[in-house]
Formats: sequence, structure tokens, C-alpha cells
Amino acid sequence: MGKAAPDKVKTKAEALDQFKDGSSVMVGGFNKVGVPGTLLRWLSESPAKELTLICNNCSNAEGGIWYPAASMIKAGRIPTVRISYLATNTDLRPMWEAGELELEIIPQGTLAERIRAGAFGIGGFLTKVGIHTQISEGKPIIEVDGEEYFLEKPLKADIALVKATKADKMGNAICHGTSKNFNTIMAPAARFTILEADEIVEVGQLNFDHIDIPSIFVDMVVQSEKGT
Amino acid sequence: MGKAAPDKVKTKAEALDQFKDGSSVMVGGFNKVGVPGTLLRWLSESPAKELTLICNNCSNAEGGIWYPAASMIKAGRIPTVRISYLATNTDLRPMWEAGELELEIIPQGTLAERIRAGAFGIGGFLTKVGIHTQISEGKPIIEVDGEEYFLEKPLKADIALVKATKADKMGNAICHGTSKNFNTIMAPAARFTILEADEIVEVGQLNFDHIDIPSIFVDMVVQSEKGT
Amino acid sequence: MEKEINIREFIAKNVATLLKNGYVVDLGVGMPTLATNYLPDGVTVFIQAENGILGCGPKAEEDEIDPDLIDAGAANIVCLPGGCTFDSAISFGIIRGGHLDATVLGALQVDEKGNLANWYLPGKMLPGPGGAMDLVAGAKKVIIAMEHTTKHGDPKVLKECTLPLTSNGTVDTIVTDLAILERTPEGLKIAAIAPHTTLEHLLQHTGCDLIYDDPDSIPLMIA
Amino acid sequence: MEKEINIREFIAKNVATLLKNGYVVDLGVGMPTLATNYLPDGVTVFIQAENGILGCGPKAEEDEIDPDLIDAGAANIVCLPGGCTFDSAISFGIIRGGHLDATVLGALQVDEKGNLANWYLPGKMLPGPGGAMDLVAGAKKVIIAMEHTTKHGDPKVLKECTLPLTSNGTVDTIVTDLAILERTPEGLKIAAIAPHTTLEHLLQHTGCDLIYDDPDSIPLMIA
Repeated sequence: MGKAAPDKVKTKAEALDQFKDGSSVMVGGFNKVGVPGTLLRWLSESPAKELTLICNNCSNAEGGIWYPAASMIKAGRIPTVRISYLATNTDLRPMWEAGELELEIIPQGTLAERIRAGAFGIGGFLTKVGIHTQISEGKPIIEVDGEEYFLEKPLKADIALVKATKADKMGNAICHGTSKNFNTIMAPAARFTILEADEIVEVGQLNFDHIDIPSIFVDMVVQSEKGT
Repeated sequence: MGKAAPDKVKTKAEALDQFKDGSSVMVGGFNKVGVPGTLLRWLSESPAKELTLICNNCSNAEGGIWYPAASMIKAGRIPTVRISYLATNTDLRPMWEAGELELEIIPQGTLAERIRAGAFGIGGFLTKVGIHTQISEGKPIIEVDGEEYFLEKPLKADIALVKATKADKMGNAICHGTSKNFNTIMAPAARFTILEADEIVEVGQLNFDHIDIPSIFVDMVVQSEKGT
Repeated sequence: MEKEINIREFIAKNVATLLKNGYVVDLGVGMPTLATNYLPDGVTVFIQAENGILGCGPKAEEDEIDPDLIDAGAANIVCLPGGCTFDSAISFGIIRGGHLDATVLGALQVDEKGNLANWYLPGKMLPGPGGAMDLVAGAKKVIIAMEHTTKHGDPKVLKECTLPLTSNGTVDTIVTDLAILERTPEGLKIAAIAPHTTLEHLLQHTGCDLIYDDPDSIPLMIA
Repeated sequence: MEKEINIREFIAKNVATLLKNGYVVDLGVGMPTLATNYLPDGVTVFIQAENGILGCGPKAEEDEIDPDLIDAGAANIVCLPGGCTFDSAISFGIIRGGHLDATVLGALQVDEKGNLANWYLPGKMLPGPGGAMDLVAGAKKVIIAMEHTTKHGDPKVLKECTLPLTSNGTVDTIVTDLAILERTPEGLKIAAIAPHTTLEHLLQHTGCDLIYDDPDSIPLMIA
């Protein structure tokens, strides 16, 4: 029954069914916090390939929470990456220079705002961030009231993988501390959103004032596995 | 010491000092909820005139929470109003038709998004809301990936008057229920923001996860008076 | 059929047939909201109010009233389990971003191209669009609930709206006291007709051509 | 002066003199963050970390660690009283919207027009801009903290940046181990000089002209 279903809690097998070749995949998290580590591992265990990854950063530290995604990039299963911060993944530069990887580098706030625009029906927005640098090359410059800006376009995805500290079965979610980051804006920006939560509670147990991700942005809820 | 001052709680006299002729004033609230009724009354008691009012709606029901503002419009002290919903103020249409009032009518979501853009350094955004209606007249049509949008510009103000259910002395604020509405986005969109709260607590008593208005958006905190 | 109450109920009942189980909807004040009283058993919809709440429940009883919790019509309501509250930027992000399955709104005029006029009657009424322009631009399905003609008997379904537009070609379905009309690329099609009227009467009181297949097999609206 | 540690401390100390009481700031990892250790008594700054926190406190003690609470350098920190957390859209709204009094960042190159390069060293390093482009576009005051020359002794303060730019004309102040330079409409002006260097040495190791009034009365940086 869609976005208002009262129980969206599903199994690993049902989540794996959603991973399709050719999908664009948004992944929440900043560094080690708010990262859907269980879903990333499941994604790497699926056969999905020809993926586009949209995320803030993606460390290739072995055993790290981003490692399943980094190893998929290394293996050529993610030929396109749209990302803000590359320093923690030493594979990206050489693969990009060798023509093995399409890399779109996006300032972090512009990445967030483009995702929000995609989520919220904004056709594009005017910014000064990166104007007259490589970032603005090829993008239209538009003057508003004597100030120069350039146009950035919205970003959407086929799938969003997001992480919450606590969620109810319907998908309402609370992201504690700095784990809100990209999770709150990616959840509404994808055609299908899977949320993993450290703790899943019954509907009605969360305070309606404290919801960071409203249930209607979430299609599926899974339990985080320990150690991710 | 500016936006990070640990105690911004001030008196009525100090708030009145901020009301200057010619200011643009954003006022939070939707219908009767989240309206800074005490600040509206103080504004009407000040001598300020030639004001621009930016708000979602402004009922002229006598004794109602918006009445101080509505009576200022009626008295000619607010010659310009930017607003979404007029039905609850029967003065606006005749005054506008008689040329006594400059009225900018803005779709509610566009009003919210223009204020957010003003608050958050966005130079403008592309929308379809009201395209090819009176709302889009004179605004540039911009095509993105084959879809037609038009450009809406940011809105800022000299002063924002906002309301919270609970605030700490520094200005961190919690807006319960449907009182978040325009308060969270107007607070950062003005040069000087005055927040009135039903309850004021010591710094450190609010949960950092639950703040709807971060303190740095607030310049002054006042106690709501009873009955407003 | 008795005027007023019954017409409103009749329209609301037929709007209810268009709302599917699990729909996330935003309903205008009046007939649109009334529709939720007529949802069939087993059908529930999840209601957004544009002032900042999802899971908008019924009117609060005296002892349940939370003064900070209202719907877009300013009624004190309760928030249902699984509901949540948010600010206007997010609320209209939900609306504009296509996260609503449907919206139901009233209208002054609708035309065969799906244009809608409901925010401005020059010289008479200037309510402002409120959230209506955002809703009709953003919701996946736009349903109009209105009486088929004005108080003076003039058609409100037209070849071309004459009043200032609320939206351009976004109306999907029109539910009136005479018919349910669906917009198609060719024009408005009669999806159902009121049991208390005739095709002739309907066509006579409509300001544009209507499409229908076999005049004798047009489905009936529910009474 | 001993290399490394002392140069970092010297720069950090002098950056600290530019941070006023009550400033809301976002500080890059390394020397910028180190500056908070040298704030004079009575001066406190309120720190934003762009990953979503205001009131970013010191590193958490073992028993205080909250795994969901980090700063932009991924250190587990505590949130100070009066702090709050938010998502990336709001965090960069704060940054881009001009709500920060200052940001302090490192650089590969800065030029006399206030252009900055710090995100891409072709063939060597491609860290990506992260939040740096947003910070230097949005903060009211942009302070660069860096060594005056590269490891090979080449000037990093130039007539014109040769590396890909991070921002266009937004740098206000440059703090190095040799000088504090302020951008003026006419070019970079020496606001202070290191006590352990000479004007001649400074000019020699700078890739553009510097402005100064009386060479004998240039203020000294603090040691």
C-alpha cells in the first residue's frame, strides 16, 4: 500500500531484490557516522553492477564501513561516482586518470542542496559556490539583482540507502547527533528508499516532534546488523 | 558578542528599540499557531511605520492574535504586504484595489522556499508552481533538461519576529507541533531576529538533537506574555 | 435531492471512491475533507496538512486539544500514531516534490485542458492561493471537487477558464454533483454520471464538449 | 625556530588573534583547529563543524564517546551546552547563507586578488573540495593558515594562482610563518611580520608585490 504502509520492515532477501544493474544509488553518511553499513555490505554481496554512486565520501580503508562500496568501485561495478571528498579513497584518482571511472566532484553544500532540490521539486538553484572555478564550467551564469550566480541542477536517484539511529516500522526515523547529515535529504530524493536502523520500534512510540525522516520518504526498513 | 552570546533575553523596551521606520518585517506563524503575538502587539505599540510585512496570512479578526498587525495595515503603517493567504483579512482587497496597499501574493510553498533561499545564500530557484499564471508573469522561464520552470528570487528582511514553544537563553528553540511552520526559516532570513517563547530555560537544558531554531539565528529572546 | 447538505455529501462520497488504500493526500477544507468520512472499509488514507503535519487525525476532543496542533483549516486536531510534524519548507518540499499521491481541492472554474482557477474572482473575492498552487503543481493526482454550476446556473467546467489561473493543465479528475470527468489527451471524458441527472442535462450545463463512448453504458456515480 | 611543531603552533597562535569573542566559526582540520588552543582569556568562539553541529566541543574522553557525534575531521567530540545538530542541507545553509563570522582553512596557493587553491594538485593530489568551496564562498571572513612556501621553498602567495581554484577573490587574510597579509583593493598588505624574519626575506619568498607603509613600523606577529 505504498508510502503509508504501517509495516515496512523487510528481510535481507527482500532488500537484495531491489538492487538492479544500472541503478543510481545515493548513500547517506559523513565519514564514519550515519553510514548504512549493513546495506552497503548487502549491496556488495548482490550481483548489481553498472551502478552510479552518489555520496559525500567513500573511504577505501580495509574493513571500514565504506569498504564494501570502495571495493565495488575497485572491481569496476560502480563506473560513475558523484562525490564531494575523495581524500579517504586512494583508488579514485588513479582510476579516474586511467579513464576507468567517471568522477563528478561536487562541493559538499552543493551536493546537499542538489539532492534536496531533487527531493523537493526544485528545478535548479543559483549559487556562488565555486563560481568561476572548474565547478562552474559549462553551467549558465545568471545575474540576479546585480549579483552573479550560476545554475546547479537537481540530483535524484533510483535507490537511496540511508541510516537512522531509531525508526518505527512505518519508516519514521530519528538520526541522533551528526548522523542526520545526508540521510534526511537523500531519503526523499530516490524512487525507492531503504532505511536501516540500529533500533526498530512500534508505530506510535516516537514523538511526532522529533522525526528527522518522515515515513512517507521510506519504502523499506531493515535492521542494522551488529558491527556495521 | 553577537550570535553566540550566552544570554540574549531582553526586555520589552529593548525589543521596541529594534522597530524602525521603513523596515521589512517577517512574522512567523500559520493561522493561529506559531504566531509571535506578544511581539506583534509590541510592534503595534511602537511608532514604527512605512513597514513591509512578510507573512503567510494575517487575519483582521478583532482581538485575534494577528489583530495588532492587521490594525497597522488598516492604519496605513504597513504600506506593503507580501503574503500567501488573504481570505482571513477582509481589509486587504479593498485597500489594494483603492491603491492604498502594495500587495505581493505568493504561493505558500514559494513563500517558504524564497525565505529559505534568502536565509541560506541561494540566489534564486526554479519552480513550476504557478507557471504560466499571473504568478510567473515577468519572471524568466528557464528550461532544464527539457522541462520548463521559472525563476523565483530569495526573500530577506530587516527584522524577523518568530515564536517558539520553548527556548534557552541563548536562543536555541523548540517549536512544538505545527508551530514550526515559517518560524524555522524566517529566523535565519533576517538581519535581526527576535524570538518570543512560551517558556525560557537555562542553556544546556534542551536536547541538542531537538533544536528547531539554532541559537545563531536569534539575536534577542523575549518572554511571551500571557494571552498571546 | 435536497440542495446543500446532500450535494456536498454526494460529491464527497464520490471523491472517496477515487482515494486508494494507503494514499498520502492533502485535502482542501470542506467537501474534500468530508470525503474521508466515506472511505470504504479497509481503505485508509494518510493525510498531510500543508501547515506542517503528516498523519493528521480527527478533530481533537475537548480534553485532547493541543493548542499548537492544527490542520490547514485551523481545526485543533490530533496527530495519529506514525504521524510527524515539520516546517513549511519541508511541508511544501513534500508537496512540490511529488510525494503526495493525490490532492482534492475546490474550484471556481476548470477547463478541458485541465487548467484550474480557484484563487481569485476579480472584483469579488481575492483569497490568495495559500497552498493551492503548490498542491496542484506537485501532487501526482489532482482531483477537483465542486458543484457543476455556479449559484446562477452558469457552467464551471469550460472550454477555457476566464478567471486568473491557479495552474496550467494539471487537473486530472473533476467530481461534481452531475458527473465524474477524467482529463484525456482529447479532452474531458465522462467517467461516471449522477443517477439523478441525464446525459442531456449534463451536456447542457457543461461549457465544453465531453467525450463518452456508448451513452447508454456510462457508469453511474454512487448515491 | 624548530621546524614543524613550532611553525604550526606559531601560525595557530597568530590565527587565534584574529578570532573575536563570540565569533561563530568553522575551522579546517590541523592548524586552523589548533588555533582554539591559543585564544586569549575571555575569548570564546562557537564552532560549527560542517557535518552538522554547532557548539562543537573538545575531543570526547573515553567514557564520553558518543559514536554518532563527530566533527568534520571524524574526531569523536562532545557537544557543548547550547549546541545543536542538524542535517547537511541546513549545515551548508548556515555556511552559504553568511551565518559564520569566519572560517580558517589551509591552502596550496593564494594570490593577490584573494583567489584560493586548495582542492586539487594535478598529478599529485585530488582530495576534492569537501566543504571548502562552500566555506570560502559563504563565511563573512576567510582566513588562510599555511606555511609561507612549499616544501621546496617555492612561494605559495602568488600574483596569480596556477592551480585549479577553490574560490574567486574571497580570501581576506593570510596567516603564515612569515607574515599576516590582509587583502586590500590595491593588493596584499603586510598587517604583521614574524619576529624571526626580515622584510627582505618575506618579500623574497612571496610571489607577488606586498604593500606596507613604513618598513620600520610593521607590527610584529606574536611569538
